[in-house]
Amino acid sequence: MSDATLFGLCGAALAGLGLYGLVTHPEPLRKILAFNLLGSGVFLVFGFVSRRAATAGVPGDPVPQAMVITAIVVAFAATALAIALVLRLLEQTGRATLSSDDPASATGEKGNS
Amino acid sequence: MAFARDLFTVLALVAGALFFLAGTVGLIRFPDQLTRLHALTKVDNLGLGLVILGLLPQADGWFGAFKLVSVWLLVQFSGAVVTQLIAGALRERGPCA
Amino acid sequence: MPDATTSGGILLVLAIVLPVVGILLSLIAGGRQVERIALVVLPSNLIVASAIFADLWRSGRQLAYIVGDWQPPLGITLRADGLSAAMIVTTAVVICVIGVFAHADFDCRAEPFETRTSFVFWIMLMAIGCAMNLIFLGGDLFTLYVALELLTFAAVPLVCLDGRAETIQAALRYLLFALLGSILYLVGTALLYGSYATLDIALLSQRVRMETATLVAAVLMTVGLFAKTALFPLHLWLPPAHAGAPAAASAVLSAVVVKGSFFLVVRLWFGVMPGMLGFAGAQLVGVLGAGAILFGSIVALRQNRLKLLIAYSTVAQIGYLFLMFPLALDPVSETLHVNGALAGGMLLAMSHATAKAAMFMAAGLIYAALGHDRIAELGGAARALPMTVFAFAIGGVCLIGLPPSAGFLAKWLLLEEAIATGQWPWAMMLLVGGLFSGAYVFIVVSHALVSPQEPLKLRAAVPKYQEAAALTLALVSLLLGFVAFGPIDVLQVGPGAAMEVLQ
Amino acid sequence: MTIATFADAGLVLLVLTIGASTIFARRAFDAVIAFVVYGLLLAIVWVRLSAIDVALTEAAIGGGMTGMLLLGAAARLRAVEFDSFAAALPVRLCAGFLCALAAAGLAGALLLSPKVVLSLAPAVMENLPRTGLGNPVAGVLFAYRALDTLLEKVVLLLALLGVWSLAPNQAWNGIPGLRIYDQPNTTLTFLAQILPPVGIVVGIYMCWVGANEPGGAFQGGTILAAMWLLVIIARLADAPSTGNTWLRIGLVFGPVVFLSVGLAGLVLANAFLAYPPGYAKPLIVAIEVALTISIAAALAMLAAGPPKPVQQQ
Repeated sequence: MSDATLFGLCGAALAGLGLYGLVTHPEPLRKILAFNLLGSGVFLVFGFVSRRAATAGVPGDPVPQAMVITAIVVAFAATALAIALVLRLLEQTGRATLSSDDPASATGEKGNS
Repeated sequence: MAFARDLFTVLALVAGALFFLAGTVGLIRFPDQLTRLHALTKVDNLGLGLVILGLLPQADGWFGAFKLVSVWLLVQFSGAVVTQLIAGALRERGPCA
Repeated sequence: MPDATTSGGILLVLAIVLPVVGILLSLIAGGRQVERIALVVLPSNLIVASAIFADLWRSGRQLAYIVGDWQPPLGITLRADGLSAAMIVTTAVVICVIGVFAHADFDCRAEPFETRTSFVFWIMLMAIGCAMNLIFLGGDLFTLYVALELLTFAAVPLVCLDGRAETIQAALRYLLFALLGSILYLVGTALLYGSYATLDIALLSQRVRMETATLVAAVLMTVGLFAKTALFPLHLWLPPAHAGAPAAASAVLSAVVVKGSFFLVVRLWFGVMPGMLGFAGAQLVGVLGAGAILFGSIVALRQNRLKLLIAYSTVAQIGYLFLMFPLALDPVSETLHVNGALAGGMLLAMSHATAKAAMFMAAGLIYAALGHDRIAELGGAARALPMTVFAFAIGGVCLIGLPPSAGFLAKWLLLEEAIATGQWPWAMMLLVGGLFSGAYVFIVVSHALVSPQEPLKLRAAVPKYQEAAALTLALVSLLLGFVAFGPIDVLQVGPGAAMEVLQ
Repeated sequence: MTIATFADAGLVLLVLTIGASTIFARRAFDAVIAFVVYGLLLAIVWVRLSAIDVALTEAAIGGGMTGMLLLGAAARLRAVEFDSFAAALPVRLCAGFLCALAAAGLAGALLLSPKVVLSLAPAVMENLPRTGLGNPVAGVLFAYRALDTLLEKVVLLLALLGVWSLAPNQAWNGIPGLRIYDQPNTTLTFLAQILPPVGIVVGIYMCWVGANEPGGAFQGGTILAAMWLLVIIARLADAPSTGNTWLRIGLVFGPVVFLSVGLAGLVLANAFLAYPPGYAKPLIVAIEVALTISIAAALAMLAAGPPKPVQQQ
């Protein structure tokens, strides 16, 4: 197994872990953390793609690397926005949950059941 | 000559790694925060110092060596400050368990 | 055959650069100038969009522009085919009219200093215009990822513009869904790049083969885009987000933003891998669409607040858009092909964009005038705000799909295809969905037509131009049914032209 | 099997363990600490994948800046008792199964990907002389896929505007509330006096070498942003008001230069975002310098959060 494959599989596992955290954690901060884990796993898949293309003289395909740099910056921006939302929610309500106690979505859920 | 240089590097890196190991054991095993901090600073100081020292002969010219030493100095500096800050925060919170 | 920049190609660059210039300029010029900048940028955007459409219609060939003179696969190409041209014009019209409507709520010159809501609203409106144009024109899957992120970051702040706690919660939930969607899309692009060393749509469609990696990529990307489009059962974020936003923002979110990720689903399956979906996949997408129609409609019927009813109706209407997948599948070759179903689906998207924007605007006006939007207490609204209720009703007619609206034509095209391929369940679904839409529109309009026991006291006067804006979009949606013979031609011509380029 | 493979396997195990602990840690604060460590380890993984540019970005943004943001949030949220109603066991099992399925699908896709490896690396290297750059990643970011990079800057600005939009109405154009210490802390002040000169030199160096070696506007900008935040946190200088003209100009400076060069390409070269032959490298370096300023401002302001109402003291 090449090093690229090893890290690629690691990325797949991390993505799975992150996905699990994003889906099951009720706490928004933990969801944001999980999203970052999921993101870094996906970036490692790009790393796998880049490294697999290594030939003599070129350590890897630079195109996926450039894409990962773009995506890391976007993920940071997303994290900053999400955290700002969580903290604003905390400021206003004294708690930070996604559980719907607001009338808007509560009506929706009632209609569902 | 090349062999002596590599040997020096290997020895210094192994010694540095030993300090890291000791520091990590200390971080996990020591009873309270202050002694743990103590263990950590030793790692930063000596462990990293030995690693850098070992890498110096392999450095890419003078500029490379300068960058390596700068890394060590920066880690020293920020390590010292952060340790201070953590210790200060511990003291504010009262006697630690 | 390598791509080449076509004669009208520079229009494609303009469509993306113009809003970007507007955004950058707004940040420097400061809040009091923002609306003025937007009111220059949005109509210019409409002109550019119309020029793209006209060029395409005249020449019958797709437009292309090679950015930076770097040929794909190394560089990025912008392309406009029939689908993009039709969608880009619709979007530009809707955003433009929303801009007119929003003047009342986000007047930058009403205060002596920059205000938060107007500054953010106008910049985000331009950003949504930019992101949608990029989604329609982008010829590279990673560029489209950037476009999706642009759309997300422009849309989320609009959800919680008024700063109430429940809207912030809705925005957070929306953001998390959207981020999950983009990251799933992104991993798909990684896998596709790994297999074919290009993300250019035209090149990919030539190279793509039935393989594990490609299949996994396609599934992940599609699920991600479904989450962003709020297709049942990934719709949970939509109703609170769309119903809680200010009226102009709700209109742009519900009418425009969800179409972005929907369009990418269409691009992916019709443009990149038409042979991959297969019979089972197409049926599954159709089932999800049907689930959305049933669920969205039934829940909409049980709402007692107007904005929530409209938001749930969006959930249902999104389901409709996906019914075209089983109907566009050629039963023999099991390939998605360009037929009446695709034209019908896209026409439905255009019709929904205009009608839904009109309905949210009308709901916003009713809310502003009455001080509430409880459906049971709407009595007298029709007398007080005749133009607004009329706009709502016409929008409803388009959703139901009564002639001569665009909705009717779109459903007719879909129905024709369903009958031609003998897919009776989907034909039934189309009719049932229409009945449901009829029911919830009827509930609202009948309440609005009732005379109240005591004369209705209006809380605030509603500017006539706002009512006119809502009515304009409703009429556009209605009239789309008459002029649609034009756009339908282009819809058919465009992808055909795209095919020529591929061969 | 070489020693390097064993070391890589160990690294992967470590990354997976720490990654898992960010998900399964009991307290959010512990999870965030684990995440910061995870970010640094990930940078090593990227070095092992020979993607030094990505390693620098990951260490600076993924680990450093994101870690700082998350730590700040976790510290504020620690005061709130979170009524922990974790999902029921069957739900978690079901979710776990589906996520494992997704991960397995992804892993399968990686393992079964075509044996013949296609890549753009040769094309990138072949065309690199036309850009005058020595760093292929910079070539992709600023020449071949310049449109993506330009628009991503717009994404960053929109995200910042989104963060600002969460301020209360009366606080609009106020000062971002990055208050950690009530009183200036002498130790921190000392750090904030000594470190920034060094950091600024390193940041500029990073940006400068980016044309030919790993580094560039993102990495350099992040270091500059970190230095600015340090000065703000140590209260040596206040954050600027979000309406500050210089701040606004700094934020759009990079994208404006980028866009102007791109539009000039319509006239001077033969396409949007094309560079006139022979002038590609100086233009790209100019764009990188301008972007470094904008990225530094945007990242620092993103981390500083929305403006706060003025407090009467």
